[in-house]
Amino acid sequence: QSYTLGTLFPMSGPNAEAGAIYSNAVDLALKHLEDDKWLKGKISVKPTDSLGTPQGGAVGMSRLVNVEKVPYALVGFTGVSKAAAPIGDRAKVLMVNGGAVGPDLASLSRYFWNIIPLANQEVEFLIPWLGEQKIKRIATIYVDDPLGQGILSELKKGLPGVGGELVSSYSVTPDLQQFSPIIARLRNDNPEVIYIASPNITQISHIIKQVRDGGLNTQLITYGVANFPSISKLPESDGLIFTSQAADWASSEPTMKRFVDDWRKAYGTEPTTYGLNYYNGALLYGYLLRGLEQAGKPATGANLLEELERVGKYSLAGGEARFRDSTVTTAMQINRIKNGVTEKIK
Amino acid sequence: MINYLFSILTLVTIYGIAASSLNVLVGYAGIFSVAHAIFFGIGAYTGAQFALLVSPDVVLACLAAAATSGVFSLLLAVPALRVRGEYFVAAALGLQMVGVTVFSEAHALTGGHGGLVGIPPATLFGMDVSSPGAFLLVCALMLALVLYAIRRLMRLSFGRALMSIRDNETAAESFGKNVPKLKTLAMFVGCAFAGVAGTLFAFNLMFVNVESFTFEQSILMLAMVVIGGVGTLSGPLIGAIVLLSLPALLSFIPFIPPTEIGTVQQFIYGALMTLLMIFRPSGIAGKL
Amino acid sequence: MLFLQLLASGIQTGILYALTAAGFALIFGATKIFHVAHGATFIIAGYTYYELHQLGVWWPWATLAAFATAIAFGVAMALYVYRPIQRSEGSFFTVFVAAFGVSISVQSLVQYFFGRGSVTVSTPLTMARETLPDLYLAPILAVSIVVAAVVFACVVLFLDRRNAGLGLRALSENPALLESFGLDSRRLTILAFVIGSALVVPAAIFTAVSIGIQPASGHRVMLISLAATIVGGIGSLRGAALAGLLLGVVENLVITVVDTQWSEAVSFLVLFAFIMFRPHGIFGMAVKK
Amino acid sequence: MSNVLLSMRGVSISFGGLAAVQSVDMDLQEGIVTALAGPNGAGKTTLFNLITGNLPASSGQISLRGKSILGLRPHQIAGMGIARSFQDLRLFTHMTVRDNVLVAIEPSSWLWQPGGRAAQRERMRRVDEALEQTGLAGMADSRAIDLSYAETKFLSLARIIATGSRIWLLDEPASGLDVNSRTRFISLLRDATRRGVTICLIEHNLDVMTEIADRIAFLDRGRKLAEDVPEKVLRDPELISIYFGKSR
Amino acid sequence: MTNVEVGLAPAMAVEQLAAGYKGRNVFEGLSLKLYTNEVLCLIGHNGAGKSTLLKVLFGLLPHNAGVIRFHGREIKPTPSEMAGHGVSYVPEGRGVFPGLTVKENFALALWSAKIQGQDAERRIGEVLEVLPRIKEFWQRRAGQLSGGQQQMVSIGRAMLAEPSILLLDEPSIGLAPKLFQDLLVPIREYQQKRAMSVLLVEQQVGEAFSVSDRVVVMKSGELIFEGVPGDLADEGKLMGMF
Ligand SMILES: Nc1ncnc2c1ncn2[C@@H]1O[C@H](COP(=O)(O)OP(=O)(O)OP(=O)(O)O)[C@@H](O)[C@H]1O
Ligand SMILES: Nc1ncnc2c1ncn2[C@@H]1O[C@H](COP(=O)(O)OP(=O)(O)OP(=O)(O)O)[C@@H](O)[C@H]1O
Ligand SMILES: [Mg+2]
Ligand SMILES: [Mg+2]
Repeated sequence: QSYTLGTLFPMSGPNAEAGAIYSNAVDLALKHLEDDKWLKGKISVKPTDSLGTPQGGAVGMSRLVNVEKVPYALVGFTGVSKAAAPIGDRAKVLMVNGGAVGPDLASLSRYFWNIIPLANQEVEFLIPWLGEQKIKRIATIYVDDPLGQGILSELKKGLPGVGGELVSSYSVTPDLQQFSPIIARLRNDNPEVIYIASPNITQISHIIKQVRDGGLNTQLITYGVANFPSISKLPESDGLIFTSQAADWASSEPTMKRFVDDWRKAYGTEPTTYGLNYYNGALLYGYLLRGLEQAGKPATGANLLEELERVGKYSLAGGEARFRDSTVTTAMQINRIKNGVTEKIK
Repeated sequence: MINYLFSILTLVTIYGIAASSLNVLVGYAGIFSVAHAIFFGIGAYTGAQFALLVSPDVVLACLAAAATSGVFSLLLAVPALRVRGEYFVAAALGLQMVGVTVFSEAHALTGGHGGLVGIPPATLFGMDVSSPGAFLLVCALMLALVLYAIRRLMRLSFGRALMSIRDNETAAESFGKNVPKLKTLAMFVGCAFAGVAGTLFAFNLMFVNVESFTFEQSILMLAMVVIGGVGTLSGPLIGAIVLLSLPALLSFIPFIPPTEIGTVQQFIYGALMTLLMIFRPSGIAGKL
Repeated sequence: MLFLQLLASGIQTGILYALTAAGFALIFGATKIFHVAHGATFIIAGYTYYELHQLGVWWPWATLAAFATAIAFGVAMALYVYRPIQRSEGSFFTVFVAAFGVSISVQSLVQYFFGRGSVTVSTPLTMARETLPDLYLAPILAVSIVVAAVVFACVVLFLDRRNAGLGLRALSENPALLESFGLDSRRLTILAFVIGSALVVPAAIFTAVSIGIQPASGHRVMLISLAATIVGGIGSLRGAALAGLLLGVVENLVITVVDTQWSEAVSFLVLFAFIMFRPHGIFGMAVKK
Repeated sequence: MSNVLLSMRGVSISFGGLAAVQSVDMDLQEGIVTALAGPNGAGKTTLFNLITGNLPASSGQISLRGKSILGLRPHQIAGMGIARSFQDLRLFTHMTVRDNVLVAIEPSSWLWQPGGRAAQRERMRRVDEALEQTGLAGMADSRAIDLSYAETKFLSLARIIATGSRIWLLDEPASGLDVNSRTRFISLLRDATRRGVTICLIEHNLDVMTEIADRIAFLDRGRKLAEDVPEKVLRDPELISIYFGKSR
Repeated sequence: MTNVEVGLAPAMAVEQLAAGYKGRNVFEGLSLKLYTNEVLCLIGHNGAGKSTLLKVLFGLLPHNAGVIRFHGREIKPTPSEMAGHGVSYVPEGRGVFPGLTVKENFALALWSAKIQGQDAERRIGEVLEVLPRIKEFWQRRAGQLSGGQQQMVSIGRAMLAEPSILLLDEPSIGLAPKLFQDLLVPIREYQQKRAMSVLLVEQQVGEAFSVSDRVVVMKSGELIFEGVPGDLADEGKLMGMF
């Protein structure tokens, strides 16, 4: 018996860094499943490059569905997910997203699930903390896409409730690299906090560096994307605060510990929540398959979905994950980067 | 497998239409447009909105899109009448860049970066044609129609007049050619066909957003025309086949480490583009 | 003050644009080759500097190495890509597509070997301080102004004094006739690529230092260079440099009046407007009928 | 005076400070060959450009059969029956010889074929005839860029013959031709005049001029200095000294 | 006839030369000598291969067989090398850079011949003496000049290098008859003064013969006649050769 797992990650182009991390996470999870002899059969990965674009996503998904005939696929990136979802839906392939956080991913299809809390959840969690810290003036630099819009509308909605105010918001194109004019204006706006909402990892690191170079020492805040090394390892990121799903790298919980230890060993870097999510995404597949094996059902997308909806909660790395309404609910936390190390502050 | 083949073939036909329509501008009229993705995009958005709001009938949506893209072609016709050659390339480039920004800001029409989702499955005279095979058939018919139309037009006086303008505008004028009118007309025809391709694209993906209409897309279409053979009927189609099947074929190469597949593919893709141009400068279908 | 601040950042951006645009303009002006792989030269120079810097090489050596790789790449393009195509009478677009293919390949090679993220060279030069009340300036601004001035002066002097400028202009008009004059059009082409490619090196290093570069940056470099070349007037080095500066300043100042997401598009609107109303650019000669 | 087809009165243009054509009066009479002679830079080509609408006259009047054509666009003027050739030929280099001629005679401003198949057949016949006359029938399918020098000259003439225009403006059509080709060329022009075509040609070659021209108009520094039958003009000592030299 | 000894050794000679385009030879087995201090007039029908021969001699076109000798020494010409040897070539058609001024066109020729400073001034002066009308449009863009004016500039610039061999391809095209005569006379004088060799390709046979020492006739890539101009005074005989 052998199973296939499709991945649809950007393996080239500006977001290829993400694709590489996601793939590593999947490899690690499959190795662990194998070491544990978890399944009767073996899972093999069918990687496809989504190029990070909708068209790439559609072509790649079509390939996964029609050539590789995978029943289960891990996807990432909002545009890619949106283009892939109808194809997977038609072919009844269970799709799991562990990277994109656009709020509109919650309702793409019955077969499309998010194993990552979406951005609005992160902002919801952040706002009370801002209130506690008595932070009043918030500015944001955002990309005008579903992610940015989601964050912006959550900020607008939530801030007044805790006595805060959105003093200014600057929308940028996703590939802008030069932020000095915006920084000049931000200095005039004099916010206490600048929230950065971009789907593009490279862009966020550009913003952080240029804000600091511009002599602006305002507190910067972003969402879970700061887990990527190219952001967290940036010297200018010192002091950066970001929300993310709860992930305690020092946890003694065995699944988590095994993930963290083996990640460090295998890749020589610190693990990230993205790695964690795709690790979990692959583990989830293993769990679902095991359920089907025990029930003697074939591994089809429809059966996998049924199994997921039936059980609804799994203990994955980082604790128990509940799956409802296409999305996972996990605990959240707020982190600060200090001397290149991420520490939990709430 | 067969469905995968269908999906690739569908893309080939769609890009075949787009590239052939670009060839009307580049190959016959000598208008060097690097903004074709914008018209492709206008067609895609129009088609998608038509399907969402009016009717999911492919043919009607294509007609609406063709008309819209055609009308917008005037945006490019204006500079085309004023400047030529590299200057026009730059004007088209400006339009391409501004167009992408407009696409991502006009939320009401385009859905911004989020794009338009939930495009209904295509129908044709009330029949559902959204299954891979049926849709491929529809696209292939469209392609045949477009190619036939282009072939006819280019064999008619219209095509010859365009080519004479391409070769020498002043001389064409002194043999009675109304250069502005002909160029505008060529632009209209080319862009309208691009609109048709855009609509099919939207129905095929059932999702459109601005990332499909970027400068890179314009270049891809241009590369199809040039690699296939500028000013030939079959060239753009050959170019579309080569450039679209290449990544698909490359993805079957076994020994590349999975994390580097994309990079290696891109490298080979770029290198092949260059090598083809060095060794077959007038394209695969072009005369040497 | 906001205005001055924006002006300063505009000049900083503008200088980068001016240098890359001047290189492109020189090559295009002289050889009529639409050198879209100019962006790749930029990336190669930037990464050479960055990698050597990471290895702890003293910056002048790293700079020299960046010059060497950039020039080598430019000349290789001229000899092994453009020349064969032009010899077989390939059209404008053949060159365009071939060069684009090279850009894609270079980008993926850099990704393969040096990673896909953005890299920056950290120096204290980029830290802005309050120079005047409410005006934050970084030393890099002064450095880049001086470097750009020196580089331009050298190039202009060289082109004028050695008659090379004249040769390049003649080359742009009719390389075959140049041969009839007994001049070697191949050598002049190479010269154009050498100077043009060298011009992007300071820009690449400044970008690596102040903004950070990534394999995909090449694209934008190429687009802006192209826009500036047209706005400045094809064939005019100083036009391209001035237009690059102008585009940088406009891009920065414009956000006082329009929403920020439009700031990049504004450069291209400027380009579009120029083509419509002053097609021969700032310094160019009238477009030939 | 017989039937004047094209008449110019006080036509002028200048480039910057240079008065390239200064208040020139000239008439082209039906069926008559007028040679336009004059030193280099006299303004001959410029005068053609003014007639065909490629350059805007700064003052003066140009009329065709009594109707003013000033300010019309080149393609409109061409449509009124004035055909021209260029000093640098300007062939449609990448089209075949046949298409070069065909495109010159097609009324082609719309997406459909004007006049249908019958009209097209008639046009093809005229094309073939023109190619036959100019001796290009054998290479109808080769591209213009592949022709030899003399052939390009003849093609440029074939385009004009086929249009059936009644007025031909030819800019140095025979320059660089060898003796044989020149003879053939002249006989083609003779045939045309016999059919009543009005020709104005710019020519430096005396043999050609004397053999074919009915009248010679002499231009210098933008001004018309003389216009008369060849015998008189060729004997004018002033013109000999500034233009013709010692040869005759 | 000052240099009789040198006069016997051809300045340039070709033996059994073959050359052409795209694998098709325009001529084969062509042999011709150009002596010092002579004007050799090369005539022939359109497409005979005259321009092709000049291009090969100046190194603009490679030859496929045979040898080219320069003062007895076998060479493989390239344009810059030929220019260095003191050979100047005036191409068929408009041999000027339209975007450059006349002055700049001249500067370019001087650069090619590596002539600078005082020397350059002197040579410009000499050429302007031969072609005084150039002064009228010295600062104008060559592209704005009339066809004939451009031709003058083209010839003028070729003479700047004080060539020992001048290759002229149909200089008469587009020139007024008087101007062409006016041009040939000083070229002839200049040639005799400096014992220069001139290879003149022309269709204006009458004018060309009046300044030529020797004539060769080319037909379809072959030399069918060699002699002195007087031999061909009879027009009928000439016509027969075409
Ligand atoms: N576009 C232009 N801009 C500026 N000056 C021009 C332009 N066209 C022509 N001239 C000038 O006008 C004058 C007349 O030029 P034209 O071409 O009419 O001469 P021509 O009589 O045809 O001479 P040729 O017999 O040498 O061809 C010349 O002095 C020329 O330099
Ligand atoms: N660039 C070229 N490519 C291909 N064939 C050419 C080329 N140039 C000339 N030919 C051909 O070579 C032959 C000789 O041409 P060449 O120009 O040498 O003739 P020519 O004697 O100078 O004639 P003319 O009096 O017309 O100038 C002709 O048949 C011509 O068609
Ligand atoms: Mg003229
Ligand atoms: Mg010749």
